[in-house]
Amino acid sequence: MPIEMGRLFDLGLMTLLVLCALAVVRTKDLLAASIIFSAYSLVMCLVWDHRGAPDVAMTEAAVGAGVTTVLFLSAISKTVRKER
Amino acid sequence: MKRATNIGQAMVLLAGFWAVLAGLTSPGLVAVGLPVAAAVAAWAGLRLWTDDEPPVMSARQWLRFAGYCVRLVRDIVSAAVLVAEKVLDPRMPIDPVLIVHRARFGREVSRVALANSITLTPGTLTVDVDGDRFVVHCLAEGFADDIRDGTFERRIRRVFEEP
Amino acid sequence: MSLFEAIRNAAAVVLVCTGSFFFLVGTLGLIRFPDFYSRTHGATKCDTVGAGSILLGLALLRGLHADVLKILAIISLVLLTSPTAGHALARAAYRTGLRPWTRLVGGGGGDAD
Amino acid sequence: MDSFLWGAATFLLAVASVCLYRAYRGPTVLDRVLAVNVIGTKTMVLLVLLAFVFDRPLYVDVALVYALLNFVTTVVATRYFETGALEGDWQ
Amino acid sequence: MKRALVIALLAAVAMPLLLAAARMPRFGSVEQPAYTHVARRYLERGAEEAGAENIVTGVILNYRGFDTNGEVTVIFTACAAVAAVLACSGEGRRPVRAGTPVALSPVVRYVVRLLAPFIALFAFYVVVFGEVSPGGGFQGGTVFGALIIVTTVVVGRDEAERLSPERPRLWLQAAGPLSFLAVGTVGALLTGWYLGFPHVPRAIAASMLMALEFGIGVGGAMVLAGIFWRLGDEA
Repeated sequence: MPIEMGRLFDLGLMTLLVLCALAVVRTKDLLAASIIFSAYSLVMCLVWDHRGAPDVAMTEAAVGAGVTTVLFLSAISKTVRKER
Repeated sequence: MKRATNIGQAMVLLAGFWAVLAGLTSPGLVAVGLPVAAAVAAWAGLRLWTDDEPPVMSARQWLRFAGYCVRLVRDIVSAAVLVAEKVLDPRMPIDPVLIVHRARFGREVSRVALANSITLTPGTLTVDVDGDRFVVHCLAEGFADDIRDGTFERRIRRVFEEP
Repeated sequence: MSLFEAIRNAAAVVLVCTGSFFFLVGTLGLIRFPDFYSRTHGATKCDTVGAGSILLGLALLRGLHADVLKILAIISLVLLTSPTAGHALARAAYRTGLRPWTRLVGGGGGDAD
Repeated sequence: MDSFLWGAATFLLAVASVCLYRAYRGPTVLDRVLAVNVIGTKTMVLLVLLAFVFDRPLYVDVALVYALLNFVTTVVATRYFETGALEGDWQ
Repeated sequence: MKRALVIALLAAVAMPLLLAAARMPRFGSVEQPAYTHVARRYLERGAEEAGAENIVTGVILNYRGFDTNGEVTVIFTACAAVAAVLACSGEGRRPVRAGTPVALSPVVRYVVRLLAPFIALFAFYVVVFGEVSPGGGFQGGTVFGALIIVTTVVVGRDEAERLSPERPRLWLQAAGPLSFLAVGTVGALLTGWYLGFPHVPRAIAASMLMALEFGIGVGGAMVLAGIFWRLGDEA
């Protein structure tokens, strides 16, 4: 029984990951896309953790949640926001 | 003198945090952590938690603070229940208003505590804090009563401002 | 399983279920409320209670163990940061001139798509 | 107990994907940040749940990283919006 | 026509790949090359050989030390590249919009100041405990970098400069490659090989790993702060 629920969780994780990726790609506004991208990296972190790679999960957490979004924002503030 | 107290309190808090992180089982790890905790505490005490800034409080104030936290937890739960009622009601019975409340405090920590308490209590959200002026967003007019009649203000004053 | 353990497990289950319920409510609020400010209401409160309750349930399940302290540290962190983040967001909206939705103005307010 | 915790975790995932809708649609950028913040809280709880299900207490560290950095990102991002350092009207 | 050509081309590329994938050992099967001897050796002897209880740390810094040496150099190069790009574009740059000066919320400021020391201590913990728990130099360094960034934005650049002092910053940004160079040289002096991990006793290997972790951590944090500051500098 535990294994079955684990499978279901895995399936949900993958679906959510794909949904996040689609949302990022379909968003034309770069600012919005970079914010949704941080949600993508949240899910990615869960995937790493679930697959038994907590080191990578922690890197993903620190880099994806903490730093890339901020760097993206500051890069966008230097350039144009809309994708052409 | 005041600086020494600042650094001392920071040291106690950070050493406690280190104990939580590293556990107390191995003396080697404690030995590694304590000097770094001391350095960070010096930074905190001298540069960040200065003047009336963060948690320089007397023992009695810490006690009252604990009591305040218990009461706050009760408020938070009732706040969440209230939001649940509003959300699950299909008619969505909300009538948001912005109100301005004035509260004069001597310390920064009281202002912050009031702002965060307002955010965590039923139907209210601190939108802006500017000096002694608090702009509060209420889901409906009635929720502002507790803030208007100064119940919170009194409680916070008792915790942080009275010696 | 002793009686104590049974009670503890039951309490943990109740706490986790309560937390999940509040997460659900917060999310529904995020979807259903008419404007940004009211969504922040839902998200801040329900998330704090949801996360706190689930983590408390897990801490209970673990019993007396060193990492319970870590979980308690996370709970207090959430209690401190969640309202602050909500306030920061609401303030950014307020300072940049996002108008709150009100019944008088009708659906107009700040929710222009 | 394990299968109950897996069930709770799956439920949280489902709820998080509903939040994603707000992050995708959200009329203002702040709505998106709020939604991602909410997803972040759920992720943090999920990380602790996973630590329990796998019975690896040290996994909790990952959740602690999240609890700290989620807040940091939100604060820095709102500061960017507040000061208008970003081009154009973001509403 | 064009579309048909594209589809044909894609199919032509996809077919061999799919056929190759079909011939691979099943996912998770014990016959996979990765599981036959390398992984077993890592798992069975990694803890005693590599000088770190956490096998991931052992693999990254010890068994694949050269690899990580390269990676660390890449990070430093990224910082140098950002500096170069931002320094070059002098004339054509649009002026940074000043923006209305909005005072910082006292609540946010207070809470960040309250949390900053805890984040600093936590970053140290992540670096030190890399050998027994998830974590290590990269992760701890990134947490510290995030701390520098939030300090810059909320408390002020002056305070952030304290975390990453002006004078040695240039050298600290290169701390990753430099620490590898230093440890590699020590290994060469002890054993005759660069890094020379297989030949040093466990206790020395452990302290070498710790030195590398700190080098990577400090270097990563400084690089992140450097990139952020360069991006944020007024044109």
